[in-house]
Amino acid sequence: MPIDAAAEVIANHPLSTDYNVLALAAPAIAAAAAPGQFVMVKAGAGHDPLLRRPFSVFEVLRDERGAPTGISLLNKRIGVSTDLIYKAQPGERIACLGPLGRPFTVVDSPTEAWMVAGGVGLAPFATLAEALRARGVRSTLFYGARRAQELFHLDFFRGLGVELVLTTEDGSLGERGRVVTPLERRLAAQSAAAPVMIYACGPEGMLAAAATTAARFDRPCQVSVERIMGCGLGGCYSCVVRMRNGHGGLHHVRSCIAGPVLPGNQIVWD
Amino acid sequence: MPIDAAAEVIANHPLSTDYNVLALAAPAIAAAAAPGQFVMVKAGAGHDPLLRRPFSVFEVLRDERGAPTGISLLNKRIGVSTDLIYKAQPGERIACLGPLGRPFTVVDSPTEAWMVAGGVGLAPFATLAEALRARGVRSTLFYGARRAQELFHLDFFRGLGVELVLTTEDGSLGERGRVVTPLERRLAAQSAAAPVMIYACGPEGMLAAAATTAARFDRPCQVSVERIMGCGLGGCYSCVVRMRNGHGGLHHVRSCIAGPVLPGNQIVWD
Amino acid sequence: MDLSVRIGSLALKNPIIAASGCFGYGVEYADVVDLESLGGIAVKGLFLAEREGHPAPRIVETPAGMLNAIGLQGIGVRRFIHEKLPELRARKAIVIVNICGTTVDEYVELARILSDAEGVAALELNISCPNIKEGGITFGCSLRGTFDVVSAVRKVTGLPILPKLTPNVTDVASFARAAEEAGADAVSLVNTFLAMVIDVETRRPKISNVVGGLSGPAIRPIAVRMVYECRQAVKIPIVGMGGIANARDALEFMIAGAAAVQVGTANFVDPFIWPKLFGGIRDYMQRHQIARIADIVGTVDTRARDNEWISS
Amino acid sequence: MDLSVRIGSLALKNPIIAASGCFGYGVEYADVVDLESLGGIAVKGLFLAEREGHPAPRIVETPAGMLNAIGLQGIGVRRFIHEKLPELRARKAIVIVNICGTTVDEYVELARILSDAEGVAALELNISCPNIKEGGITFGCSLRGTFDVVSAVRKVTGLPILPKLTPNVTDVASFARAAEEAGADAVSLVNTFLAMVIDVETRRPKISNVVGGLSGPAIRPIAVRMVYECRQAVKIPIVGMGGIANARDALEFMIAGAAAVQVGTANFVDPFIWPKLFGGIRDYMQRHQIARIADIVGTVDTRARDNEWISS
Ligand SMILES: Cc1cc2nc3c(=O)[nH]c(=O)nc-3n(C[C@H](O)[C@H](O)[C@H](O)COP(=O)(O)OP(=O)(O)OC[C@H]3O[C@@H](n4cnc5c(N)ncnc54)[C@H](O)[C@@H]3O)c2cc1C
Ligand SMILES: Cc1cc2nc3c(=O)[nH]c(=O)nc-3n(C[C@H](O)[C@H](O)[C@H](O)COP(=O)(O)OP(=O)(O)OC[C@H]3O[C@@H](n4cnc5c(N)ncnc54)[C@H](O)[C@@H]3O)c2cc1C
Ligand SMILES: Cc1cc2nc3c(=O)[nH]c(=O)nc-3n(C[C@H](O)[C@H](O)[C@H](O)COP(=O)(O)O)c2cc1C
Ligand SMILES: Cc1cc2nc3c(=O)[nH]c(=O)nc-3n(C[C@H](O)[C@H](O)[C@H](O)COP(=O)(O)O)c2cc1C
Ligand code: FES
Ligand code: FES
Repeated sequence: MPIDAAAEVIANHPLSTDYNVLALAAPAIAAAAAPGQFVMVKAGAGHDPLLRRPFSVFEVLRDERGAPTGISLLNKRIGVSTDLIYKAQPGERIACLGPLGRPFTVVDSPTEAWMVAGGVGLAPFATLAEALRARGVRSTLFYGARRAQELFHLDFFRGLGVELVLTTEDGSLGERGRVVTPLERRLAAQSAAAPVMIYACGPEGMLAAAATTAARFDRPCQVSVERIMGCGLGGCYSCVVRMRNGHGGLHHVRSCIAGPVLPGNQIVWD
Repeated sequence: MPIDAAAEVIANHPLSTDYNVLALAAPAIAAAAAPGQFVMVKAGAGHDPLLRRPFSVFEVLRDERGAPTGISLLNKRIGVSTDLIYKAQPGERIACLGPLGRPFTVVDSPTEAWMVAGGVGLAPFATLAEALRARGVRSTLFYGARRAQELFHLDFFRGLGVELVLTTEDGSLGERGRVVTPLERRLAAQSAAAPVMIYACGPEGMLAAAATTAARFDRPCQVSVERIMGCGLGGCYSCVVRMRNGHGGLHHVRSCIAGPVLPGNQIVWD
Repeated sequence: MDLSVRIGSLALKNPIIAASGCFGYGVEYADVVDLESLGGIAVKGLFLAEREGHPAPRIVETPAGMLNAIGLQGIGVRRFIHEKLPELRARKAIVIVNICGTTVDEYVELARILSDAEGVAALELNISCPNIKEGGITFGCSLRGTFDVVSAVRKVTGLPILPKLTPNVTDVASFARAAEEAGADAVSLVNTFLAMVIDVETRRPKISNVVGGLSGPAIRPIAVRMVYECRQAVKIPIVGMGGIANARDALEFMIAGAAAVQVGTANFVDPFIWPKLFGGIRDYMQRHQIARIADIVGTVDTRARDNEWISS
Repeated sequence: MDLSVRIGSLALKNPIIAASGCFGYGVEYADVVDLESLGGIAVKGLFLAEREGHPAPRIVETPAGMLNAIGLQGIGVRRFIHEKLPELRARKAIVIVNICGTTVDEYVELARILSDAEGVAALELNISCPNIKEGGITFGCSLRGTFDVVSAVRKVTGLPILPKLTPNVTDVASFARAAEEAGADAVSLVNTFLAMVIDVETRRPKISNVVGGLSGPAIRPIAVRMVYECRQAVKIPIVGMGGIANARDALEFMIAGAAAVQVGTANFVDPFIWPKLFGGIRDYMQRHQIARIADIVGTVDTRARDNEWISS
């Protein structure tokens, strides 16, 4: 059962002129959230903006004793709500409904985990990396952004023992180009017998490329899709993804309840 | 020519759970404002609320050398915009258009000035009292509110040598009842030969009573009317007041440009 | 305090109904709200057959509103009866089934099937969906079409029937009258307004279906006016909706003439809105010493204040 | 960059016109904006006679919109010509006179009088004001009425005529067609939506006239859809409006099919909006390498993305 918290803003850390991390006091949501789940956030009072927006749970915040106290969001401003979240002040209250959606299925050792993140698609991987670490799963993060200054929280992942493979579009850090290129190279190099689970989150084009590449090498791939969501609870049917069923038929599934994490090989990419 | 300032909030002084004084940096508006003029304020970003709201210029703020730096608003929260103004934080910017409207006509000595204020209708009288003081006009403020805690800035007026006649509805300070009662008593006591100008601002019922009483004693009365205003510039025709013209005819005048200060004896009270 | 209302033969424990298409099949919300506490649930519009609807993007936010073109994705009436109705029944929900066809016969067939199902309280005839090519709104935009669908369904069912009217017409009251004459128990209004949003950067529509239906607070003043007009035109009850976001808005529709109301878009913004609505209505009744909420229906006081006059 | 557009024989230096009733007689804004810089000014609706309009309250804010029932208070056409037109002329404003009558003859008489006046660029026929009892919208809600007013005015004037259409109809495109057939040079749309707001505490309407006209961003998606529909239906230019609040919105209407646009409610929110609109359009043209703004009119790309499909 999701909780609607009038979450107090605890802190707002700007990361760049576009990105920030917003810490929210929401213990019940924090306690229930699994890696890959999201919250529906209502930015601003009144009717402008009107609808909530979906955000991945980025970090689960904890007190000294390890008890969950809240969550943070990794926010990239692209419009009205993300702009308000970028500017939110400590003390403000923001309605936050969650946790919602189907989380990642966390693999066990000896399966390796390869996470593929594009831009703000990094968000669900902080908690996933922690869960993988807890299970002793060997993990790699393929992480691409526009430029070096937009590759965030690298030390956090390093601290968890996650191997980092970085790319930037301008070549300012890591390999120049798209993040799926090193993924593909690594897949080609990997023995087919060694089990690997691929997790992907990022722009649609990147997801399609990651899922297609994984399928080509016969690897399972869990992708976290991004659709415009009206409700987050299965009520509006706005967030559909076109998928293949077993018999070659196509159907629309609601990514807010059947996802956001979906099997990459069943999605029909446009 | 009115100025539209993206005025920074300098300070927000709460006076009660309903009232506050908001100080705004707006030197050009401050320099041009005359007593009784107003500004159109856009609270909040976006379309909720959509329209600006009219507010009297309460104080003209000045630097050490006396140069105007901004204005303050005396705000009473009754709805969405006044609520946002109540909660505004220093550093925020609020669009503020003004100064607008026809100001009070300031009398000269030996005419006495009697100001009649109901509740937040006090707002235009701070600057008027200063202007009267500068001209050496003997001034009295008849000021009524619901209770003692809602009679504000009394020391300010005392400091300008203004005589105070206070009323509260609950009798907690001054006379119990409506502010027009002592006004009427004072008019009855005053010699008909001694010139008096009455200024009134407050709820419609109080304005009607003040204007009618003044007329009964053959005294001029400048009332500042309050209408819902769409534009403040004469463009929308929303703010009309029904008035009598010289020949017994009735017409609708736009209180934003013909007023807000209007001759009380020409207004048709409903 | 008595919150109960009647819509013809249908007795509701309170006047707040979840609007069709905005509350899934009801079961999606069983975790969030006690389904039995609602006046009723109008489930997502059903066709005879399953439908996949339009491709994403299907919605876009607009000023104080949203545009949608879901295209009536749905599981079809038979799967609904087998997969959803039992749970709704078990949870004691008052189920209003919203049905949609492309021909009069399809509406009749749907009504027949649903009349035999256990746990259906009423049928809402969706003759006003702007998002499909045939049927639906074409009936709702023609007086004859409205009359035909309603009278044909009337012949085959004893369930209360509520045609749902479109606001995309010149004179909505005449449609309420046609529905009344054809034997409707009540009318629901309004469905969404046909509308469009273009992305100026790409010069393409923001939703895949090009046009869609506008809902939310933006449309409320128009919807209230339409309820008010229909209240003058017909004797049957009116179920009002369009942009209700709090108890005040619900009361506004009732005072304008609605015997009950539906809440759609606001449930997306706040799925915990339902108890807040009940509470707000109770507060209002207390403040105004109203014992029965049904007593406020249609009580708007429109005595003319001397309206137009000419200067002399 | 070329911002000029044509509305039939009327050449405008840019596509941004101040909407009728939202800019007074123009002269009120001479301090705030250079009147000559505007594409045009549609002045407040004029009758033959002076009118005092409705009592206050005349407006109420609604979600992302406003409701008004001014009741066409105005100084009448003769005082307009003597008291306002000379100043407008002196300031080189392009003046579009919005006229309103209760009979066809009154429109004809107004058109005659204004055709003889110096400094009138075009006539906008207001057959869509929802706030007066006779005339106005009754013509606008009838195809016959629309045709009759337009063709009668056509006979007596050489000025460009723009009937202003109401959105309160089922099929706005048919009204555009009727106007075109009757000889209109262009159509303006939309006027306001008939709407109502009730104060639930007093159970009285919030504005004195009970119902009024809804304008502002709330209605924009509906207005854009109507412009798009009319663009398919007629060859004459369309002047689009309804909720434009920035350059993006203006461009949206043009891409949907408007040759020029009007801005009403947004001028109340920000009377300094005009240079911002011009600047925003210029930025867009630069960004998209568009040399002539007229080239974007009606260029919305609605190629179907495979729309409806059924699961197999
Ligand atoms: C499950 C899920 C998890 C998400 N997690 C995060 C996260 O952790 N951090 C983060 O910054 N963002 C995340 N997003 C994306 C985020 O929801 C959107 O950026 C946000 O809704 C934009 O809102 P806005 O009001 O700022 O933009 P708007 O003003 O609504 O829109 C601005 C522009 O962006 C487009 N747009 C709006 N929403 C989306 C969308 N969902 N996908 C693509 N384009 C869109 C609009 O069409 C418009 O052109 C997630 C989305 C989903 C579905
Ligand atoms: C010339 C002028 C000067 C003013 N000066 C001040 C001032 O110095 N300080 C101050 O606090 N207020 C002042 N007011 C009143 C102020 O403009 C309103 O309180 C404000 O517009 C309310 O906005 P809102 O968004 O908070 O209320 P809304 O949410 O818009 O409305 C709340 C309720 O109040 C009613 N209402 C809204 N505006 C008015 C109004 N103008 N008169 C009566 N009822 C209204 C509405 O109908 C509604 O029922 C002045 C008004 C005028 C015309
Ligand atoms: C996403 C969405 C889907 C809808 N689907 C249906 C539907 O299937 N059948 C129907 O009659 N109305 C449907 N509607 C219309 C609503 O039931 C309601 O009439 C309309 O949204 C206005 O109410 P609101 O402003 O409270 O949402 C839908 C509305 C939305 C927003
Ligand atoms: C206060 C007000 C007065 C109006 N008066 C007129 C009028 O006299 N004649 C007319 O044709 N339209 C009138 N309109 C309609 C506007 O010209 C315009 O069609 C409508 O407001 C939609 O545009 P907007 O959303 O930009 O305001 C008026 C609108 C408002 C808000
Ligand atoms: S977001 Fe509403 S159904 Fe998925
Ligand atoms: S407020 Fe618009 S004319 Fe006075």
